[in-house]
Amino acid sequence: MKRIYLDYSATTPTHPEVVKAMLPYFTDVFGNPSSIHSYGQEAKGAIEEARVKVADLIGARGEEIIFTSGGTEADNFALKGVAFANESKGNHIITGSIEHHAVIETCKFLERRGFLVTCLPVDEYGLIDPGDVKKAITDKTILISVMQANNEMGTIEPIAEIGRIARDAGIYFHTDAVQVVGHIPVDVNELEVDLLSMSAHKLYGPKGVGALYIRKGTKLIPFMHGGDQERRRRASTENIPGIVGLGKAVELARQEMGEEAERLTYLRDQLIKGLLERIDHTCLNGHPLKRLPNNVNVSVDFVEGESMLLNLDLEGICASTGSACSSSSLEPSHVLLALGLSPEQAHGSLRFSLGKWTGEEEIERVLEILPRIVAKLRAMSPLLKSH
Amino acid sequence: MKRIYLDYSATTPTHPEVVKAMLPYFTDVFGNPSSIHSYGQEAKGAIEEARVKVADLIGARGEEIIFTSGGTEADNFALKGVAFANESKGNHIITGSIEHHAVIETCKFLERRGFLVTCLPVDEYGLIDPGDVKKAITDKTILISVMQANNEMGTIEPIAEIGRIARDAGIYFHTDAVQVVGHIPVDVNELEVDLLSMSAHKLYGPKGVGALYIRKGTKLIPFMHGGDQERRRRASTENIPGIVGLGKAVELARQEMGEEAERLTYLRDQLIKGLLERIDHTCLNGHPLKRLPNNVNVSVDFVEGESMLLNLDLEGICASTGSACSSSSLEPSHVLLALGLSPEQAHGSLRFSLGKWTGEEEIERVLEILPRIVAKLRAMSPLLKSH
Amino acid sequence: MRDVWSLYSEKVMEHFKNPRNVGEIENPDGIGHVGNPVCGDIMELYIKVNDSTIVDAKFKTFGCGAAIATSSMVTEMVKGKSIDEALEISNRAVAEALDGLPPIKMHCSVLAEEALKSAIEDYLAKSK
Amino acid sequence: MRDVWSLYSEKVMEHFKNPRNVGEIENPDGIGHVGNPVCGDIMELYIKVNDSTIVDAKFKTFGCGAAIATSSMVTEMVKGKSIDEALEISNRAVAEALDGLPPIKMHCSVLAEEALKSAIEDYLAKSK
Ligand SMILES: Cc1ncc(COP(=O)(O)O)c(C=O)c1O
Ligand SMILES: Cc1ncc(COP(=O)(O)O)c(C=O)c1O
Repeated sequence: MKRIYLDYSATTPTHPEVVKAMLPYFTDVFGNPSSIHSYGQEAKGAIEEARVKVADLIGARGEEIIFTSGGTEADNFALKGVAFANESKGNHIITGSIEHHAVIETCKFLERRGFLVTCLPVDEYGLIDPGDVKKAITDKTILISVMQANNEMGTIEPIAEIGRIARDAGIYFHTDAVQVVGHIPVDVNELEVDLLSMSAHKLYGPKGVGALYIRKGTKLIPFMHGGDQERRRRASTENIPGIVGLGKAVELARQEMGEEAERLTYLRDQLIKGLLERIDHTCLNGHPLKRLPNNVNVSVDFVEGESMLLNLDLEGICASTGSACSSSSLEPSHVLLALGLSPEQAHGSLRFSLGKWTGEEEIERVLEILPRIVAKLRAMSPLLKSH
Repeated sequence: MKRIYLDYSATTPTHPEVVKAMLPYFTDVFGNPSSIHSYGQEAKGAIEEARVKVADLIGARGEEIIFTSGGTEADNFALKGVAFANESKGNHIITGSIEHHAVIETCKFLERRGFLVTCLPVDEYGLIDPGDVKKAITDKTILISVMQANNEMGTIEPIAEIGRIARDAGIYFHTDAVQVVGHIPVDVNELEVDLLSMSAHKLYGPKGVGALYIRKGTKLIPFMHGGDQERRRRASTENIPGIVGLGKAVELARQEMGEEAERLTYLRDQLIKGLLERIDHTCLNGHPLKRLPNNVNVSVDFVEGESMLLNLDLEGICASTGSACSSSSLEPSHVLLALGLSPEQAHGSLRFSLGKWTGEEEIERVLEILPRIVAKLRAMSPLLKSH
Repeated sequence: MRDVWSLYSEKVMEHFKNPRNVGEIENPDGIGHVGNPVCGDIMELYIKVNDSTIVDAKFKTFGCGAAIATSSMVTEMVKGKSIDEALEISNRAVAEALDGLPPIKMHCSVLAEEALKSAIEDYLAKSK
Repeated sequence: MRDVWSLYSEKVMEHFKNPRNVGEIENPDGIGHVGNPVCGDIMELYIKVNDSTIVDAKFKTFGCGAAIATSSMVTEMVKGKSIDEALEISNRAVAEALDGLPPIKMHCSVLAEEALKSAIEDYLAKSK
């Protein structure tokens, strides 16, 4: 059975050309970039090339890009780095209620260390109101962090508007753009952000590498303490193959992004339309238009997400759910609850995220199979009769 | 010109078999281990296999191994994790003066956040006196961190003795074993350590991945905040190829370690003996016997390290120096100064670190070339006549 | 290649794919209704009792793979048992009959036990 | 393939490999001695002056590649210059003559300038 992967937002396969670009850096050009001998200097050259590629993609300068071990580290670095460096100015941080756990948990850590966090609500589509951000600002506010697009239901936030508010108030502004970079155009100057997180494995690069954009002049302390790497902003021997891989992934994304976003938007809308037509009592989560080109998230009433996922997997289709039956907390997705969904609806959510190797055939197959699965599960649902 | 790499302590090339083991995990088994579908579960299986291999190598249990992005993260995690989790018990940390920057800088960060750090001296060989550790303990001490072997001059510390003292006093004990794991046997129970750092790229694994051993029951908070990965101890999508690579590297190390350590010890002693014989006014840094099998560190009077390194590099030989002429601080190695060397001697140090692809031929070539380089540089040294 | 089988045992997947005793019993002698939507698992268990022996059992479940499999298993286990014997069925027994559950899913077996107990209590209360 | 050339310019490496004017001048008219062992760079610069013109210059240097190259370059630059012209030689000029230095190494060019100034001062003090 041919498997159909529709979980590109969780992680993407590494592009074969990216792997090819990385390979020499494992065994041949393997030096430590901090070494002054030739092995080291070759490695350093490769890193600097990748840095410029990443910077170019988002309208930044090379020196403003610091490589990290992924999106989570970039988020931790941005938030803790700014918070600890600007304590004398204030202790207040503003963020949203649908952020990734990397931001939420970091905020909780900072709260335990004396910071004050305001968590802004979102509307039914998951949109933050820039007006709310403005109202939340106090003279103690040192940082605003709002994600550019949500990983679960794909809503794209009004970052440029928030950026302008932050700029006017002289407050640092961070955005988690992990789901966006490489998929749709991102420009740090248009968005007026000071810090921006990205992660290679969401754009056909390798896992375990990411980057934080840090606008020149931004005051922040390191998160990873140690040696003098990355202009003393991030210690640890550089993951050269990973960084080269990110550089290559960014290069490919740049070439393909425009066409690919269009192609995926079409497929996305086909899938959404098909699902809503063929399965009754189903609704789309997230904004219908201000939405990542590859994200489909629906709630199917009366059935639970994991049981749909397992059935899909048995048919070779890989997707994900906001049901947290398999997580240790048992609570359904905080994102879907923030949109106002009931716990049952949140547990009954499915995310299909599309990518490079998704075509019409894959969409057709989901539309053929999911209705059957839902019918089977609804037949055993105790929720159905009560409606 | 065939290049001779003698900087294995800075980083090792990734073993071709390790690269081979990693490859399928980029493009085929690429799922996110948090996903319940088959792609995710396959990836999860690979991680758990690697975890057991790493645990086995150091006498630990799989659940006690948490994968990180390298040695620096493992050190940051251990120190910050224990410090922030045990503040209510005390705020005192004991460490040594020759630790890696990953430990030193993390301690400095913790000092700025209200912790008290005692930095113990070492003797002329770089050895910490366990008696000093005992004396430094107060009722506020929550953590002792002493590296197992020094990366610059190879001295192996009396970890088991310190471990016993820590255990008796009920204080957590961390060791940075980045230079040791995979090279000589390490057993966390013999050493009585609670936390132990390692890094894959020091043992022919890939850069950007490492691990922290955390003894069961150890109270520490996460360093990388976010998702529920790694039993909620370390967030971020797992670097599956990297982790698989570390597992493979550990597997190879286990098979080859015994013989390889013997072979390298022989070559090491040949190189030390040859250098001291052929170049006058030269001394060995570090302990002559309690020493990593692959470390040679000498100070050559009257000449500066970088200028020796560049000349060696021009002859195709890659080594390193404790001279920090090329670092931003300009201060020579804190490790060599802690041994009691003068700044000139520290600036005149060279480290040759041997490895898998080092043979007698390479040693011979260094012994042939370095004396010529030293003679040339001494001829232009203003320090020579004054002696 | 591994697949979902590595999350769940073969037995769990078998019961998940082909759950036994799905549905409701008309005029049941006892109904158990447990779970809550926040946790994402809701079970309804129906029993038919004859002469203190459970002669039939059926279920309806909203929940994950483990919730469906434990519902299926517990209804199988209970059929033909006396009320007293049925009360002895523990969540561990259900999990074991399924060749084990992932630790994170043990709460599903607890739910199955509770659903059974609740159905029996309902029966006992009605038959008083 | 890149190599150390990527750290230093070709010109720096050329002067490092074949430094000009190494050594001491017997009975020099001026000696400059600058630097300190903590920073790892010590330069000694000797000049021979005739009729207010520097007719010869030599150096001895303990230091990194850049320190050796700047010493070599500054002694080259100074030869044939008048004292006044020599005093105009800035560290930037030395670095530029070497096709630049990495930012972290600019202090070596400062040292070279200082060594020259100090040798000239020594000459001026002596010739007073
Ligand atoms: C929006 C968002 N932020 C952060 C992350 C974390 O990235 P990583 O897994 O590379 O640490 C992810 C994905 O996991 C994400 O989707
Ligand atoms: C003793 C020691 N600790 C920590 C580190 C840091 O490891 P990494 O470069 O993997 O972060 C190193 C090497 O760089 C080391 O030698």
